[in-house]
Amino acid sequence: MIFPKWTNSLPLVLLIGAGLAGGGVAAGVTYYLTPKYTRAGYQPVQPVPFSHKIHAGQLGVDCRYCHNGVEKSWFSNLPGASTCMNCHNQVLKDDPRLQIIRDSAANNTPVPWVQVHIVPDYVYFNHSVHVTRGISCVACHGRVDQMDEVREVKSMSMSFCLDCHRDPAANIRPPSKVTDLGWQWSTNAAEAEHLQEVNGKKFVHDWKVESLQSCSACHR
Amino acid sequence: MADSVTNLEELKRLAPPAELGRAPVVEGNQGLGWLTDKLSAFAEAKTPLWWWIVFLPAAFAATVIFPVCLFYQVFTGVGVWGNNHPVMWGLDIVNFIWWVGVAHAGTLISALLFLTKQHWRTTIGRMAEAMTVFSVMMAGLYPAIHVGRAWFDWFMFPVPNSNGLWPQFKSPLMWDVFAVNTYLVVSSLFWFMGMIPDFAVLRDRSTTRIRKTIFTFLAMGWTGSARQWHNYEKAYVVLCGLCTLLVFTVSSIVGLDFCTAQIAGWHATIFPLYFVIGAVFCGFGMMLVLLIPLRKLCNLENIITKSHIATVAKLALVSGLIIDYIYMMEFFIAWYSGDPYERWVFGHRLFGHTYMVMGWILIGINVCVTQLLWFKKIRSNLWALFVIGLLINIGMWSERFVIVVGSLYQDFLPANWGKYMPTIWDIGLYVGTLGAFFMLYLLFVKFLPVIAISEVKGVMPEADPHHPLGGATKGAGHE
Amino acid sequence: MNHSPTSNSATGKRYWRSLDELADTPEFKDWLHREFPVGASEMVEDGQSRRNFLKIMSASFAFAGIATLGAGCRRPEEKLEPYGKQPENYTYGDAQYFATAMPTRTGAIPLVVKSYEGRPVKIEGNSLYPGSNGSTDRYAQASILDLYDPDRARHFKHDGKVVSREEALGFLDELSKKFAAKSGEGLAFLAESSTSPSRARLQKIIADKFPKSQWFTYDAIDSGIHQRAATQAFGRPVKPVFHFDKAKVILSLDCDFLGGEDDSHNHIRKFAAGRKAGEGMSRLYAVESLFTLTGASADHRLRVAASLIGQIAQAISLEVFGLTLPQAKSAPVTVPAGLDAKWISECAKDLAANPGNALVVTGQRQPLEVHLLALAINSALGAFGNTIDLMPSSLNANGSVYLSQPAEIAGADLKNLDSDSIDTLIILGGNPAYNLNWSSKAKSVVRLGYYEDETTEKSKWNFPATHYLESWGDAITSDGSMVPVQPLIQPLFGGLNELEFIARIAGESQTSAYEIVRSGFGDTDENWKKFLFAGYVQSAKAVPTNDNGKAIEAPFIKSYSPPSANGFEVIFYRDAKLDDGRYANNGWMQELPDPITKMTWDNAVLISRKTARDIGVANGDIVEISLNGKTVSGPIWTQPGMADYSLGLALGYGREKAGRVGTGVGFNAYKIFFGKYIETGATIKKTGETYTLACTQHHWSMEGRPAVREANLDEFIKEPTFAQEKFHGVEPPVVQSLYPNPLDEAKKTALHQWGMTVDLNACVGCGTCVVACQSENNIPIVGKDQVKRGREMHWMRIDRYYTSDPKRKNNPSIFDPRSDENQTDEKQQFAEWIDDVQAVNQPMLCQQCEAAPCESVCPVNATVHDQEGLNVMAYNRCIGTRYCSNNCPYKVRRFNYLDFNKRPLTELKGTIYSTTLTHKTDGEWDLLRWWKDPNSGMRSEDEWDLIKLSKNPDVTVRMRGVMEKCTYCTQRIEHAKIAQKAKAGASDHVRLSEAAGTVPKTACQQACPAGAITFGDVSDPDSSVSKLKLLPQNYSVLADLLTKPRTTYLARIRNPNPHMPDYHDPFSTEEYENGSLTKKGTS
Amino acid sequence: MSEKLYGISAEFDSPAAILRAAKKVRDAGYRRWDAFTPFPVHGMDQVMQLGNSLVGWVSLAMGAGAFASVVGLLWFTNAFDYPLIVGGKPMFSVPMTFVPSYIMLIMGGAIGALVGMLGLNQLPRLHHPLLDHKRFDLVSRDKFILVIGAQDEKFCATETRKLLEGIGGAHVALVEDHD
Repeated sequence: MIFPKWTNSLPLVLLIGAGLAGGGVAAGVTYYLTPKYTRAGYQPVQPVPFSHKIHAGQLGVDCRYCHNGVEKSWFSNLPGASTCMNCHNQVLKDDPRLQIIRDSAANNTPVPWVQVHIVPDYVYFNHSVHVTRGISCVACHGRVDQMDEVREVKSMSMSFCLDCHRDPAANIRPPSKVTDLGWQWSTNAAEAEHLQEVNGKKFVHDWKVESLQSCSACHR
Repeated sequence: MADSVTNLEELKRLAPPAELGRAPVVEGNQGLGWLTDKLSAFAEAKTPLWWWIVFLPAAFAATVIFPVCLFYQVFTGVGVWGNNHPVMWGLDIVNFIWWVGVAHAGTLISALLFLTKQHWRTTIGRMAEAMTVFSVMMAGLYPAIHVGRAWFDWFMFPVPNSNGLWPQFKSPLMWDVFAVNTYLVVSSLFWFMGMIPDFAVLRDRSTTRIRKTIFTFLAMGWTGSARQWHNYEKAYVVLCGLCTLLVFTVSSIVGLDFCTAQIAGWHATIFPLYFVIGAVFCGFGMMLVLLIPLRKLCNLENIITKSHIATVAKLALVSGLIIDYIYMMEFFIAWYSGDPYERWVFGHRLFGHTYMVMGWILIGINVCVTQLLWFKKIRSNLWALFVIGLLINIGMWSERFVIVVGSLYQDFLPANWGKYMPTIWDIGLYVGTLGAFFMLYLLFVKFLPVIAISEVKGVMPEADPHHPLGGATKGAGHE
Repeated sequence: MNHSPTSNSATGKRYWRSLDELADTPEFKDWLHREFPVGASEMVEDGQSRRNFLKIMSASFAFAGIATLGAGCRRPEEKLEPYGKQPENYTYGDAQYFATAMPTRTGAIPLVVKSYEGRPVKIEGNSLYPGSNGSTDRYAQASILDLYDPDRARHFKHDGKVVSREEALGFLDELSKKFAAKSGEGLAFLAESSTSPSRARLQKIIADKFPKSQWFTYDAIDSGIHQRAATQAFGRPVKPVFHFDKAKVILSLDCDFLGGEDDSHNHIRKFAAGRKAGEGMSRLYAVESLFTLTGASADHRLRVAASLIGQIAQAISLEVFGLTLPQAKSAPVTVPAGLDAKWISECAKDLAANPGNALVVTGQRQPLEVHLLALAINSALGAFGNTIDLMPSSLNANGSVYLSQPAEIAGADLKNLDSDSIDTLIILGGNPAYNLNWSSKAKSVVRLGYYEDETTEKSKWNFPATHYLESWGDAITSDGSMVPVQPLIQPLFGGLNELEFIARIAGESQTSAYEIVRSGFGDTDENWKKFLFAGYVQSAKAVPTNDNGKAIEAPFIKSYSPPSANGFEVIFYRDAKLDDGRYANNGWMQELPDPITKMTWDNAVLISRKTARDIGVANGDIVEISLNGKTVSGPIWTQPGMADYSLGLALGYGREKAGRVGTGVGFNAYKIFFGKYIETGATIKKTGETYTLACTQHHWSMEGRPAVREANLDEFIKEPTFAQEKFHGVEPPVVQSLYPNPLDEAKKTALHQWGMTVDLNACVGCGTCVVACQSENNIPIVGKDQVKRGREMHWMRIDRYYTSDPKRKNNPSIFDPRSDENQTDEKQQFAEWIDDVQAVNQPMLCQQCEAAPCESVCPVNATVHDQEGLNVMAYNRCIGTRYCSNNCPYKVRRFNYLDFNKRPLTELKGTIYSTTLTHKTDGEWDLLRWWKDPNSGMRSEDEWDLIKLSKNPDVTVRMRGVMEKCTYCTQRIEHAKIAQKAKAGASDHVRLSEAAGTVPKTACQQACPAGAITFGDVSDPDSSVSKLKLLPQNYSVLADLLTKPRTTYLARIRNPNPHMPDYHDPFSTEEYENGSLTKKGTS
Repeated sequence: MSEKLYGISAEFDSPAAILRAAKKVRDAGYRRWDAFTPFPVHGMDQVMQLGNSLVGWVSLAMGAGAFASVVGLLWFTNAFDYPLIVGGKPMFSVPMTFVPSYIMLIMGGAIGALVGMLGLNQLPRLHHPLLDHKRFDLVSRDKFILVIGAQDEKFCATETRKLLEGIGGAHVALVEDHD
């Protein structure tokens, strides 16, 4: 006899195995073969241990103090070292950790910050229009004011963008509050949610906020 | 007890007089045992020389020319081909349609003729199905690799992804994706299921352990019990039904690629039918090309009898005539519609100076040569049929060329007009697929049952319990 | 145009300084050490810039899966490197606009240049400039590519060896001292003509300081003749400015004022203004030998050898003056044989009938006497002050502009060029070794040049020149106002400014070009800033000094014998793309189809059908032309409408040392050029060789199809809606779609609906839009071989059809094999109908169909409609099935058959397609390079870096295997919308409105001199595009396919003179009516 | 290795013969028996009262399932999850849906037929006691074997053997089931 009796159970085993494998492949494809910009959790080491937690959180420096281009440009610029020195020529003036900053300010060598949030080249995200129209930094960057080292918290994938573009009302808030990352409509969660819904709809209507889902909105 | 009769004289005596029945499916039948030996002989015999002579070049084309052309294209760009602007599709799509066409006769023969209880099909069905499976493989390849960024083909499958994007199902190309995949899956499992009982035969006959292991595995424990046959027959009928639908669906969908487009020369409601018949016609041509040598080389002359070949020829004639009618209609409608663009395109198919050669090859073969099949002399002359089979394939290839290129190179605005000339890489890829096809086919011929053994046995008089040869006692009818 | 406030405060200068600051960094020294471009490397290295560098689709996403599996989550680390010192009031990522100007031979084109991070990316005309519509010409659009040309001269060289900048400048100072000592003895300058007041002043200084020095001026293409003729006729330095808008009847005597003449974009603008469809549109008679853009726009065209045009002018003058003309008595004036005297007399009558509204213009290639005669006629017709203004060609304050030496009489001077008396010859620009048959005996030749070209080899010292976008300067526009030339970027290769170069030789203390221009300008800093900001000064504008009716002594023109098979006439003309050869290394220009022949990457011997038949040649046969003992060989091209026995040779090709793009393209007609643009007595000989020419349009005839629709003025007035009524191809009125179009639903909520009209009556087919589109949208060049294969990438093309009297076409039935002369692209050149043709132009770009055939066939949703009616294309989603292009009736989609953006320049002309599998770049295997950096191309680093600099960051750079197309410059639309929304903030003022000037212009629209293209919001009834679409002559191409295009066309109106012998309906209309195909309408 | 009795086999020479035998066996009241033949013997399923095969239903079910799920897929992807304006055509319509769902119906049905056949026949089953039976190899050639299973309650080694011999079975033999 070539095949012993136990082989009769083989087909079943194979069937289950194949099912699992297939599922695995599908999952793999879904994750890997899609543009690999679903990178939540990325946290590179920065040349200077700058803490947003201290500056934005505890000291309450407004985002726009350093990222001053964010309302004018598609790009939320990084401050030149000169901006840092505005304070740090008094505060911690000879802290070794700030050496790079001082050098940069002195002889105009750029500080090699590592970029955290990146979208592919063929995506044209524009900060100014989002910020001025009441989409808060927190919507995409999370509670940066609570991070010591900046970390990517949202996936930044296309579907992530789409979620908000399909329902702007869920994230829109008074433009005055965009840089107030912790801001809520109310301390009471339930009420806040309700107000967000009501006012969100109102803003979207009053400001003629478009729910852009066609290619041209982001790809050129 | 009436012992079953096995000697030749007795057979002759008991066989129904010719005028009562059709010509026997198998000539010189000497009983089931003899039949079994004969049918499984080739798969068991030592590999003959001619097989190597054909196999090696085919294998070379398949394993060297094919990958080279493929990778060069994928890593360099579609630009290595002759495709241009306005002729965005060239040999890539021409060959795609052509291969799909070749596939069709296989399914038609094995499925449709089964439903219509054509016993003679049992002898050539298996070969036809194999032809189908392999040529669909070749066909399916082209849409996958003719795109500019083949590594993104998966965009065409509804895979959930972080882009939140889906395929666009209004596109006939999407329908193609479905159609071709379905055709591949269905035709191959139809082919495989048909072979299960024959695997059992080879299993039981196998002498070496390795053969026994392989065929035991392939036969999947087929015992030929009445219960198994019971479900098997049912499944087979269902599959035949579905395959018959496929014959008419797949090419129709390929036709939709063109008739849903706006280009003059494509934009015609006749296309689905046109493509189906064209495919079948082309397929019968290929059948002739494959059967005529193989029946000789595999020593199956009295299984695949001349009358079977002749019948294939008749079918080719019929489909050919329908094609000719469609040509007439196309030209007539083009003229009758009064649409200047239609008129221009069709006028230029025959008088267009640039591609009129292809146009006249098409007419010369598909219209004129086909008519030869009216004559019994031709139909019974294997050499003639073989040549005609070859010609039909060429004719149908040129038809696809005329349709694809001939409609694109001169479209609506004269400023866009251009020309198309395939490059060495276009041709190389085609040669590669041809090689792959024949390589696979030869492997099939060598190692698998080329004839549906149990099916053939099933239609022998010995298989009929109410026939004397089936062991029925005199005058025994149904009790 | 939107000047950012920053540029207002300090204008280019501040920015220029800020780059200086950056240039002090250690990196800078490093680059300098590597002799690497300063400005460029600054931007290549500066990470922050790179973010906005170019948006390139790289294959990395392609194999993302593999990459990920292979090397874990593989993500190249992106650096963000801010400026150490934040530049004042400058927002990173904002485009900045600076006013400058591009100097031309006889004027300058006022420009506004868009720049990102100090990197000029797009050139537009300065719409603030009085009278300008913000348009430019082809050359200005393409000139930005020269700035980033990897083959530019990069080094100071002495005897072919690289020397340091300091050393080279030191040499100049010695030179200055040396010749100052012997008051310029043996010093000579060879310069091209220029209108720069600053240069004129320096020239004066030179003349004073080195009295014995010589100053030669040489232009291979001499546009100064209008000025010289007028000056001679009026006895004072004046220069005619033609007002085609004011003229009712225009006669062009071999004058291609819409194409080959200098300042053509202004002529086109004015001409179009005078051709508004309807009563009072002007009429144009063209008498010419070549088939030019002017001839294509003419209502009546007389095909005659160029050498006979003087006689025709004379015949016309007779009609105009009656027999008052002195020489009329002295010698009989004959109309050249074979010409219709009625044509000439009726034309002349028409002129005479419109005193004060008539205008006669003479081509710059015609001899001086014809110009003088034409001036006399104009004077008699009362043109001066009306259709012509005489501008003083000497200027206020800033010293006079020296007249350019006329080429033909410059011979005397130019002989001295070879004299032994010259010790040192200073060459300022130009390329005499190529376009002036010149062999210098000068002991040393010092050359300031933009390229390392033919002349470089003959020079002892070579100084790299700066691009006009890199240097300070000034110029006088053709209508006489002063414009600044201000830099937008540090000289990429540390080149030397012409002014500084001269100043150093002159031994001036002040050698900074900026200071020279500034001090020359004088005036207050306030006005200076205004000047730089606005880009011109009204105050300095010259006023016309006309004295009309001045009897001008008209010369008598002796009659030539017409050219024949034993004595051909040769016409040397300025190429529509390479000019005199200066753009030979400019890929955009090489690939731009010639406006008439549609030829790319070549010049040819233009010849008429009859002539070709007589000497038994066909297109592509190489012939050898002998003239005055010199010979040149080139391929034949049968040109419809060409005068018999005239050979048209484009100058500027056949460069032996132009660079990777231009070297060896075409043949060098200068070999038989001796300063006269019209030569007779040439002989021609077949060589038996053949050659393939690459045209972008193979088929000449429109085959009676109603793509372009025309009518004569009178008929148009009778039946204004002819374009829709007369021609079939009207949208069938009651076609009810089975399903509603979801776009109609979207329209209800969308803010805008974009649409466009193209006025075929205004378009002359100059091709400026094509280059503008290429520049704006990062469209790659593909090379001759690929063009031959029909794979050029232009999103916008100009279809040019030749139409002819159907009676002259042989049997047009398509079922008749004899009709092939009408059909095949090979045989059409032999067809008799092409002798006297009309030409029609049709700019063809994506029609943005509301029911787009391309969309429904795309399997992956790569091309869909957005809510504002744009047919958008997501390149990064495209997999390249090419089905969309098959299904596009207009064939306006273009496919990246190869990785055109990453192909090395060296492969442009070859037929080899490098594959990453085998190709090596900088000695490294491409697959490996790709693995390291997915953006890496197959181009060596320095080349690739410069190409990257030239790309517009607002548009994705497409990779191989994707389809691309026009989307009405969606990037500009989005920019405008975003700006508006950002401005609106928490309000609903989000809609762009034409009234408020917030609606963007498409690149083609902005560049079009004729203003033929109008883009805007069709949902806004007050927008100009909506109004145009209401015009009766508005129609959409192939409307019967029910694609519902958003781009529609305004039919072309011709205005022929009923009394003329060749008066008839537009040929296209006759062809349509007699067309064998269109007897029946489409169903 | 354990030896278990699987049944008793008898061999016949013609379809008619085994058909006659089968009738007798049935009449003798046996349940768990089967006839092994090189090809489906006409009338055998009536004799064995197999009734109508379920394969058809399996196939139909899977076909219909495929059809429905594809319609659902098309609606979800193109009309619900991410509706985009394409060629001025509706997001969801019969013409666009029919072709793919119809073709997938065929795919589903075909797979259903094969799966159904295998399932109902409990295939693949690589180990079968008969495969060891020395004369069983002839079944796939030209012999016809009838086996009465040992699990049959009427089964009795001697009686059954007698019966089989009685109805003309040759080479009557015990079939064992080795592991």
